[in-house]
Amino acid sequence: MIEALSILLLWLGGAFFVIGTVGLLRFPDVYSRLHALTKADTLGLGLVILGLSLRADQLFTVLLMLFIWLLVMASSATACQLLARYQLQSDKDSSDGGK
Amino acid sequence: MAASELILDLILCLVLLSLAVAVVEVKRLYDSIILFIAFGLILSITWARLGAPDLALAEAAIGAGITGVLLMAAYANLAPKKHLQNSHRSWLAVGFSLAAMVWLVLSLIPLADSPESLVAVAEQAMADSGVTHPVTAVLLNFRAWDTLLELVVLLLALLGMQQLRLPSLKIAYPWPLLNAWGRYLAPLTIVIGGYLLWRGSSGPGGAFQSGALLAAGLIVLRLNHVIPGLSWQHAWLRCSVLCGAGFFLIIACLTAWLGQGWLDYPASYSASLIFIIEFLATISIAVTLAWLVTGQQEAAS
Amino acid sequence: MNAALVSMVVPFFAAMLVLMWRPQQQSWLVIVASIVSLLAAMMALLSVIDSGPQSLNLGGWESPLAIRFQLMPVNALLIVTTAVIHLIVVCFAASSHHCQSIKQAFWPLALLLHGSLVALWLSMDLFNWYVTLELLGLAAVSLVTLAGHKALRAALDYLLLSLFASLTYLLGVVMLYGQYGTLDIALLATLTEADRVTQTALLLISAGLMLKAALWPLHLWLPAAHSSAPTPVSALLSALVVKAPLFILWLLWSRVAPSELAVPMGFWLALLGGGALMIGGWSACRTPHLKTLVAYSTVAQLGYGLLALGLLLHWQLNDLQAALWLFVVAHALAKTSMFLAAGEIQASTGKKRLNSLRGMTLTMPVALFAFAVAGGSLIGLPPSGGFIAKWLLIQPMLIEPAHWPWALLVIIATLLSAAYVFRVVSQGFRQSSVSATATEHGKSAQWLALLPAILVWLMALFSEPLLQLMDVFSA
Amino acid sequence: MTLSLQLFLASGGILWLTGLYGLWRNSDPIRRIISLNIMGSGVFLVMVTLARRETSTDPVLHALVVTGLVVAVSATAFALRLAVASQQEKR
Repeated sequence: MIEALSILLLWLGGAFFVIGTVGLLRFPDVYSRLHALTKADTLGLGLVILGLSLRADQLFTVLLMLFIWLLVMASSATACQLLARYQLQSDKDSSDGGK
Repeated sequence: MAASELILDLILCLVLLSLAVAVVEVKRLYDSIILFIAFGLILSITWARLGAPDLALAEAAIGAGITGVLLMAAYANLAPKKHLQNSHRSWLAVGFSLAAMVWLVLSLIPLADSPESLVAVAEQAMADSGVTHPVTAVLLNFRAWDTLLELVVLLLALLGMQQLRLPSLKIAYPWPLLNAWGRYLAPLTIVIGGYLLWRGSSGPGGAFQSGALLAAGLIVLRLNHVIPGLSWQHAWLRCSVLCGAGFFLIIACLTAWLGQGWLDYPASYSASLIFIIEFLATISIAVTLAWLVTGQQEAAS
Repeated sequence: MNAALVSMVVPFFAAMLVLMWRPQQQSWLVIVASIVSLLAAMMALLSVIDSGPQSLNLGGWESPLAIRFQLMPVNALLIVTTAVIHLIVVCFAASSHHCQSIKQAFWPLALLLHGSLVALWLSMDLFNWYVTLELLGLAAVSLVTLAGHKALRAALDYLLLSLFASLTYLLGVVMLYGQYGTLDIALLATLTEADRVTQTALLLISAGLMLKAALWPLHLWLPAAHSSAPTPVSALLSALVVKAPLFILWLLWSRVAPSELAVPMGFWLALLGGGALMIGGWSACRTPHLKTLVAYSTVAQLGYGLLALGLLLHWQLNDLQAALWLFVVAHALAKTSMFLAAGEIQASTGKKRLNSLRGMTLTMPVALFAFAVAGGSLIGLPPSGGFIAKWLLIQPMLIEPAHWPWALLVIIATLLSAAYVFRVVSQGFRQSSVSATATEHGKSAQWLALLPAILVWLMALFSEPLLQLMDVFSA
Repeated sequence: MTLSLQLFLASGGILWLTGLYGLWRNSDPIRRIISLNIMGSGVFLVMVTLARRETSTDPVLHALVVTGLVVAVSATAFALRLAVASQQEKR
């Protein structure tokens, strides 16, 4: 039962990664691409880690993986913000330059 | 099982090779840099796949991380119009490479079946090495001389960079979010770096991985203007750059003078000696790498 | 052995001391360190003469695991040569008024270069050589960049080629390790067989080393890098740094390579050496710039080394080892003298071109004399060190009529080197309409430039013990 | 097992050559430095693969790769600085 659940979660996580990548490739502008990427990846990684936690035999491993997830979430959120702001800035600059 | 593993290996190799070809073939320099960073990450997965966790750590931190930052910094420092365009694809070069490929691959393939190595000798010597992780034992005991010289290589790269007298990296004022995250991240790198260093004696990890991680922490702090630019004027900075190689060299001389021979640690002290050397080497590596990335702060400012 | 270790460690420590402490007068510290290192090197040489080759396993581990140092007559001689040349060059840099601007960064880099060279001569381990070669490469490039903006392009090309060569070398080393499971030269010598992997590995290693040693036709980076470097640096690079890969190449082919591979390879190496002699000599006769001329002469003279190495392998004649290493030592001393003299002349006239030498017999007689004396050894005039080496090389060629074409090659090369040396000297004797500014200062620098040239002629006086030393080795 | 080892060995060789080709093909110094890094990765791949031929991995080769990586990153850092300095000079 647990085994099946874990496999399901892993598959789901993988699917989110694939969807995020498709979004990265298909969406038209930086903002929506970032949206697709960070959302899907955070969720995908979370699902994968959940799936792996079900298989772990030590609590320490689970905690370690949770910690990794937190780190990745925080840094991807920061990176996403930075990229979006940079894009906003350069959009503004180019429209100012146009006028 | 074997077939699925082979398919995984095949995919890894194909991804690696196509990324490498893309890196050298792609038109824009910027794309090339990004692809190279991706290449480094795939390579680090390959190391993990080939049973080399030490290298996976080192590659992710040094190969993809620090090299990526270095490339980006160099890209930012160059005037955009100065990027030379690729010359025309030379079919001569392609033809030569293909011919050389056949020759080289044919000479490499037989190596898979001739398992000549130092595994047995190294395993025998492990008991007297003072550590339980074989890679650390090789790096800091069996072939410690290589490691010492490698610290000198790092020092030389720093000296060479310094006297180019380049203007140091211009760093934009960071956004508050990055600033805040950086302040959390830096202590974390110290904790994780310390953990990696401590673990090096018994498992994957050690001075280089830990040093690279700490260097990353220093770079983040520098980008956030938390620490000032590094300058050769400060005695403690000079000290931290030199302490790894210097202490190592002193130990080497002391063992030759008082002990049994050059770099022959006395058996009862070898564990603690190795740890001290690793600790100092970590500091040197971290500061030197961070310095190499952020550049020299001129004394005049 | 311990003396050799001291000779290696002292420069490293002195470099760190200079970097850490940053004294105002660094030159004295560096000169003292060089003297100590030279004394230690001489003691090492004496101990080799007394008690024969010595071996040391670093860290006290068993042989295949440990890195091994070995002190033989050849590398003891090289360690002494390195120390002598470093001492002369640092004294020159301290006394020459034209070297003021480069000083601060020069001292630690020169010391690190010295230590790395000794480390390379002592080591007998393929991978350790990779690290020392990288050290040499980085130190050499940093030293070249001391010349300022105009040298950066040449320095970058030098660095990239040097890194490329290191990686080529490393791939070959890895293949040898994969095949035989050891990195030690002596152990490999007992194991190697003439199979495909070994052949490819040796070819890759040789290609890398030849590129680093600027052996023709892989020499294209050398003239630019060596001629644009500051004068003391040019002397160090031309005299010592390019010899390091040659040393490894020699050990590799004469010890490790099975004779089935070494004999045919020797022929090709000798042929390349001949090419270097011709093309290098010809380019030296054609170039309009003084320092470039000296740099091309290095390309040509390295051809002698390669010729001696190639013929040694091809004919399996161990006598030629003496010729090879005497060439290297004689060339190192002579080239130091030439570069220092040329650099001093160029700096005081402020012109790079050869025709600015007119009237130099009056204004800078000592420097020009040094150039001529050193040139005499390069040509091989008796009784100089260059003459002995050339005599040793040409002897086996003359014995057998089938070898006469090689002798002819050497004679043509001698004429070419005579041509480019006289090209410089004759300019100095020409009358000059504009009298160059006679400078009183810099006398000591000129005499220092003369010193190695005198040493190379003194080598002839000591030819007997030197040859005995080499015999000890080949026996 | 042997088959996948051969695969990795061949890939290492090809990576090395790809780097060589990139060095030949590109004239921009930064791209040449990247090509050199790819060459280095090829050599390291051969080394790590060779370390795996026996049941227990060869620590000596792994240690050599760590050394090689650090040497590579130092040289890359210096080369990049030099490239920037030499191009700034042209302006």
